Amino acid sequence: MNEAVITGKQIVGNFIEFTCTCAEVAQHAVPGQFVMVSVSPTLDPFLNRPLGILWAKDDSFALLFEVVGRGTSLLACLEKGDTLPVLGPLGNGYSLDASSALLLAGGRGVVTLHFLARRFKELGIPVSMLCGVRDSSEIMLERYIIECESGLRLFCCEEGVRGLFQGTVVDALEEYAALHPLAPETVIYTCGPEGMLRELAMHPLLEKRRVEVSLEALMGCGFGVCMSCARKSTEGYMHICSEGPVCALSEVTW
Amino acid sequence: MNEAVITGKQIVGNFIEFTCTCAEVAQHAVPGQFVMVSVSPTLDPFLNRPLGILWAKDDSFALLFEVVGRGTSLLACLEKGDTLPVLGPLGNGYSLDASSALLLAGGRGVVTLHFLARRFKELGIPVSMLCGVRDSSEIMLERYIIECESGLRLFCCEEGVRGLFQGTVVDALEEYAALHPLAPETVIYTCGPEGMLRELAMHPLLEKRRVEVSLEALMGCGFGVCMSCARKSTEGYMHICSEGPVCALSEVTW
Amino acid sequence: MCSLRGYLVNIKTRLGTLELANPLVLASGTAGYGREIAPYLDLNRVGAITVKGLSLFPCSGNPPPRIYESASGVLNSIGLENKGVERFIQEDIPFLETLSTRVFVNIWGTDEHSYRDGARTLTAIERIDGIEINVSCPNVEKGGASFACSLDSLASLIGKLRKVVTKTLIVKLGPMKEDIGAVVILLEQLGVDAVSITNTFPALAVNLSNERLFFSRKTAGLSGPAIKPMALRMVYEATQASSIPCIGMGGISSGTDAVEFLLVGACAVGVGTATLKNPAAALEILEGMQSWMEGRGIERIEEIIGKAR
Amino acid sequence: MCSLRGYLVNIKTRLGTLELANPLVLASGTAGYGREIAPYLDLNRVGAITVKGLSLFPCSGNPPPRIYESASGVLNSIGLENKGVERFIQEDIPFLETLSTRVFVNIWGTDEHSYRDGARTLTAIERIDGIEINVSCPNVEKGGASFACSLDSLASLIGKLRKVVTKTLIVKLGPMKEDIGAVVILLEQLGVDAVSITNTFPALAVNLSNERLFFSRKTAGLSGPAIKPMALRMVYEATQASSIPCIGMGGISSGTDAVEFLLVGACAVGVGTATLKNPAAALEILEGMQSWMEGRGIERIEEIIGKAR
Ligand SMILES: Cc1cc2nc3c(=O)[nH]c(=O)nc-3n(C[C@H](O)[C@H](O)[C@H](O)COP(=O)(O)OP(=O)(O)OC[C@H]3O[C@@H](n4cnc5c(N)ncnc54)[C@H](O)[C@@H]3O)c2cc1C
Ligand SMILES: Cc1cc2nc3c(=O)[nH]c(=O)nc-3n(C[C@H](O)[C@H](O)[C@H](O)COP(=O)(O)OP(=O)(O)OC[C@H]3O[C@@H](n4cnc5c(N)ncnc54)[C@H](O)[C@@H]3O)c2cc1C
Ligand SMILES: Cc1cc2nc3c(=O)[nH]c(=O)nc-3n(C[C@H](O)[C@H](O)[C@H](O)COP(=O)(O)O)c2cc1C
Ligand SMILES: Cc1cc2nc3c(=O)[nH]c(=O)nc-3n(C[C@H](O)[C@H](O)[C@H](O)COP(=O)(O)O)c2cc1C
Ligand code: FES
Ligand code: FES
Repeated sequence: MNEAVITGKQIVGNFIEFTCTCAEVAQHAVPGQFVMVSVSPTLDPFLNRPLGILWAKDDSFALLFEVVGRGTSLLACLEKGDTLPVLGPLGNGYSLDASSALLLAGGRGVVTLHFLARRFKELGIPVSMLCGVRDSSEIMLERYIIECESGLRLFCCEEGVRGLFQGTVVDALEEYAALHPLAPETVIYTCGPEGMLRELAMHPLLEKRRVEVSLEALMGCGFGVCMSCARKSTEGYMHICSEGPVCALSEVTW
Repeated sequence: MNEAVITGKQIVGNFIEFTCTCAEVAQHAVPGQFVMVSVSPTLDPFLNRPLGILWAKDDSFALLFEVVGRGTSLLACLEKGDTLPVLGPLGNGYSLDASSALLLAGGRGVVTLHFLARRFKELGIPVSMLCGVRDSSEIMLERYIIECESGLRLFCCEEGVRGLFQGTVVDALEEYAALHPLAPETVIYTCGPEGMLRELAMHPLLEKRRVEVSLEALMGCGFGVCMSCARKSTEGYMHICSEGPVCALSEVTW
Repeated sequence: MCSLRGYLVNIKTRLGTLELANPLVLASGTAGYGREIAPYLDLNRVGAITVKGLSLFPCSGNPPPRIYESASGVLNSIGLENKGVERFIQEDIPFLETLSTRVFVNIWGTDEHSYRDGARTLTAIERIDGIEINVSCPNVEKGGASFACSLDSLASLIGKLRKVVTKTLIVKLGPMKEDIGAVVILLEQLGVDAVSITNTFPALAVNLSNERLFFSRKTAGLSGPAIKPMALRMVYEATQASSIPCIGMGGISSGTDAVEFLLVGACAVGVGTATLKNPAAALEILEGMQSWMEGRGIERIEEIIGKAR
Repeated sequence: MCSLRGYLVNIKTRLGTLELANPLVLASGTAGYGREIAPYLDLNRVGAITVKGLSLFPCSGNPPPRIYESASGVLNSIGLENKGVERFIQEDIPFLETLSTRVFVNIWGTDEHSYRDGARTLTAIERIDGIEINVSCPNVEKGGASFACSLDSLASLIGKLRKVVTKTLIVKLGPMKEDIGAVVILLEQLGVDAVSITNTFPALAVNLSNERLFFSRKTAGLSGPAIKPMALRMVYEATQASSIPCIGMGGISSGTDAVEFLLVGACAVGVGTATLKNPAAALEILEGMQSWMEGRGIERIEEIIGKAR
């Protein structure tokens, strides 16, 4: 475990963003990877929690997490200056060899795609980003969409919110593709709730395309020793922490 | 449980002093009583910890505790502004009907005797206070000796420290009694480590005198339901939380 | 508003023929004889109180230390200290008579006779609604644990007690050698009205400062949140095997913990160690349980009892 | 300085004739096959590594979800997923051959034959120092748990395995119906070299969001700090009943936890769930244990093994 020091805390609706200093994590992190975070110094809750890396630069990195249960509630109590034991970066990241990229984020799926978009921008690769949220309580996530020169950015919300496209990411994708047919070489990257991923997996627009997805699973260790994070794939079970979290959408079975 | 708000924190060597606001506790507390303090918002450690009341006034009270284990270490992390769930005041206090009093404190035993001395001072009852500590790491406890007009105050340390009486509280008591024979009506109040209490219980100077002692025991509940805090007494087992913590020294068996 | 909403959910429950206003039961050994906890908790608001395990004659219990804290749990070796049936009747029944809540008396003995004599005396007290037989205390040499060692000795004891107990008869089980399903089937056949599952788990602590065992009786009983997953399994298996009403307990410290026990088949829930931390825990758990049910639109508690299969 | 001081305490220990450089053993199922944990922990610094439970043929394990967190504990229902003996030998033995630490292989089968065939193949591999027989996994239908149900079936299985296993033979026990003292006496008589105590405890979790049982196989195994007091009791009773060497485990997460297991009679200690939280946990526990011993002026680990009585 490494000790990360929290250097910034921002409350973003029901999400918390921490900026942390920890060279070991920051210098090795690539988009799509995650860290295992210790949520309590006591023996309860015992296990670490997996959180995607929002960005990493020099000796710093950031996390953005939704407060959903015991562990994330405890994390939310930490303040600037506190130390956060973390293990990572873990798992494999998105591949960066696209010549143009379309990023489809649902809810907290924006975390790792934000990092990916930043990296593509640095690399000069054209990237478009569509991000969708369920309701108005999550519209602050809009700030994590990266503006790229050539690409489109679109934020949508299933609930009607003035000024926002109303619908899911899949709806937005359809609309977008109708106007700007997807170039054959565009690689799709996606991360989001199961329902959305499943819909994308069946979607004619993505058929026969290279689509990379970042998956979630309940995790025991996060580094490949416990086999807790199994998920059905085309070749039996895959282990999300070590064989993922990023994999080809075509490998996933539903 | 009541919610006390920490309004002041002071680090006193290996001890921490918290000033708290909580009318329910403060307004009912009498010297010798204690509170059960929740040390963690998680399920571990589960039980509350008993801590004596250092003083109480209006809506405020104070605690002074030694950091010795898991629970007190967690408590020590709390800061001004945090809330502390407490139950109390609990147990019976010292009797206040003395016409003159001699207080003998050993180590953290000073906590409840500090409160008692304050009360006696308010009541205009002459009080002398002898307090002893093991070594120089505890000499900051001297500040908890109350200066009374007519009474003596003496702080001693078993380890040689310049300017301090060298010896135990019992040594100091002997020295003191040699110079100022104890008036027959003087009531003795004591609180401290087992060894010291045991020595006092056998001491000829205290024979046939009214001596009140405040005892410690491992506690489950602190309010009389679990029978964890049993201690041998002249009448079988007594329960320190409900039949104590203050009792007559003569009731205790060793 | 909270309490008003509370009334929307019907939380009455039954143990055989006995109705409880709500499923929250104070477990034995953590609520004293009732009077001790009364200043901190309105006893009329819980479904039932179970008093500290009584024996025919007073028992002084084990020498201290009697309690040790483990990860999310507590080990106790109280040794069933109690004032005995007679003093309880004299000193505590008058107070209990002022209450409207259900009163269960937990009893134990060293042999069949002492169990039977204690039960006979207590069943004659009108105020007492149920008698809970502790056959599972790990903390005394002959605290009944032996009765749970074989189905035969258990059947013999409980058969005799069923004859003398005219009140609701509850048998309190703990971890046993025998298969829990077989045990509850037997108890149902013997006419027992309900079972309480579970008592504490046999455990041990070390005193690092003197490098010896912490408790003078070596082993002690583990309770608290640590044991909840094991208790849930036992309740599930017992209620799968028979339809005997079950008071589920073991580590309940929140409203959702209570809901979990109901979902696996308990029709009432006991709160023990959580009361040590917070004397009003049972009421907070009750409120938490109710608001969980309200949030789900559940109207009657029976809708969730045994639903998780 | 810390590591220099470390050498003052002699922490070598033995399991029968097998010497371990120190008593810290990575428990089965929480260290993968060795390669997975190697980037995070110097395997040459622990006393031994036990690899994930292997069966003769690969096993895909249970459907997810496979893990649930309880108070200070973890429930797992991995279902003994593993790559099978053959692939293990091909893929992992080469890596394990680069290590100097002891290697134990944990195995399980569905019947005596599959246990025996697995054991026979593995005992032929030079790099393997010990074979640990899992007769206590609660997570598979026929995961050997049935073998621990009666002394007869256990004796039959272990008797056969003792004949084929030429390496150190370890039997891994969990909570059982049989008295643990009787079991270890039997195992000693059968010539078993050591026992590992304990495996996980049968437990259950509820999924509140769909009001169903959380695991598809219903029950799962509880591990982690929550079970430590029960594991200590089992190790104490086993080492009181016989002199068979014992690897004590169950909830160890600190140096003093390890010391407690040694004090009650274990001569080595296993670290399981704590490794999930911190892959280097075993080494931190080792250091904590050593500094506790140094602080007490203990020179050899044997001075404390079994001292707490
Ligand atoms: C590789 C990976 C990356 C992730 N990145 C992020 C991120 O960047 N930001 C973010 O907000 N969340 C992320 N998650 C989800 C996050 O790990 C869970 O929300 C968190 O562990 C919940 O902890 P808790 O103690 O608050 O919830 P609990 O009280 O444990 O459970 C509350 C709810 O969260 C679900 N949950 C618990 N653990 C996980 C888990 N490991 N994965 C998914 N759901 C879980 C439970 O099923 C339950 O419904 C990621 C998960 C994975 C596997
Ligand atoms: C009525 C009463 C009043 C007290 N007042 C004070 C006070 O004003 N200031 C203060 O510093 N301490 C006081 N104590 C002692 C205090 O309760 C313990 O130091 C504290 O509970 C230790 O908690 P822990 O989790 O840090 O230690 P643990 O990790 O639980 O144990 C560390 C050590 O402390 C001892 N200990 C644990 N619990 C108790 C206990 N209930 N009583 C005595 N020793 C214990 C253990 O035996 C062990 O040696 C009082 C105790 C009682 C019973
Ligand atoms: C301090 C203490 C004393 C107990 N005394 C008794 C008792 O006298 N009789 C009994 O049947 N159970 C007794 N128990 C067991 C509890 O009633 C309960 O079955 C067990 O603790 C599990 O529930 P919990 O985890 O909610 O405490 C006692 C438990 C504790 C912690
Ligand atoms: C995720 C996980 C997988 C496990 N797999 C095995 C296994 O394959 N074989 C086995 O004998 N024990 C297995 N165990 C049990 C552990 O080896 C250990 O006996 C138990 O967890 C208690 O120790 P702990 O509390 O330190 O984890 C597993 C435990 C966990 C948590
Ligand atoms: S979480 Fe342990 S192997 Fe993936
Ligand atoms: S601590 Fe529970 S009765 Fe005293």
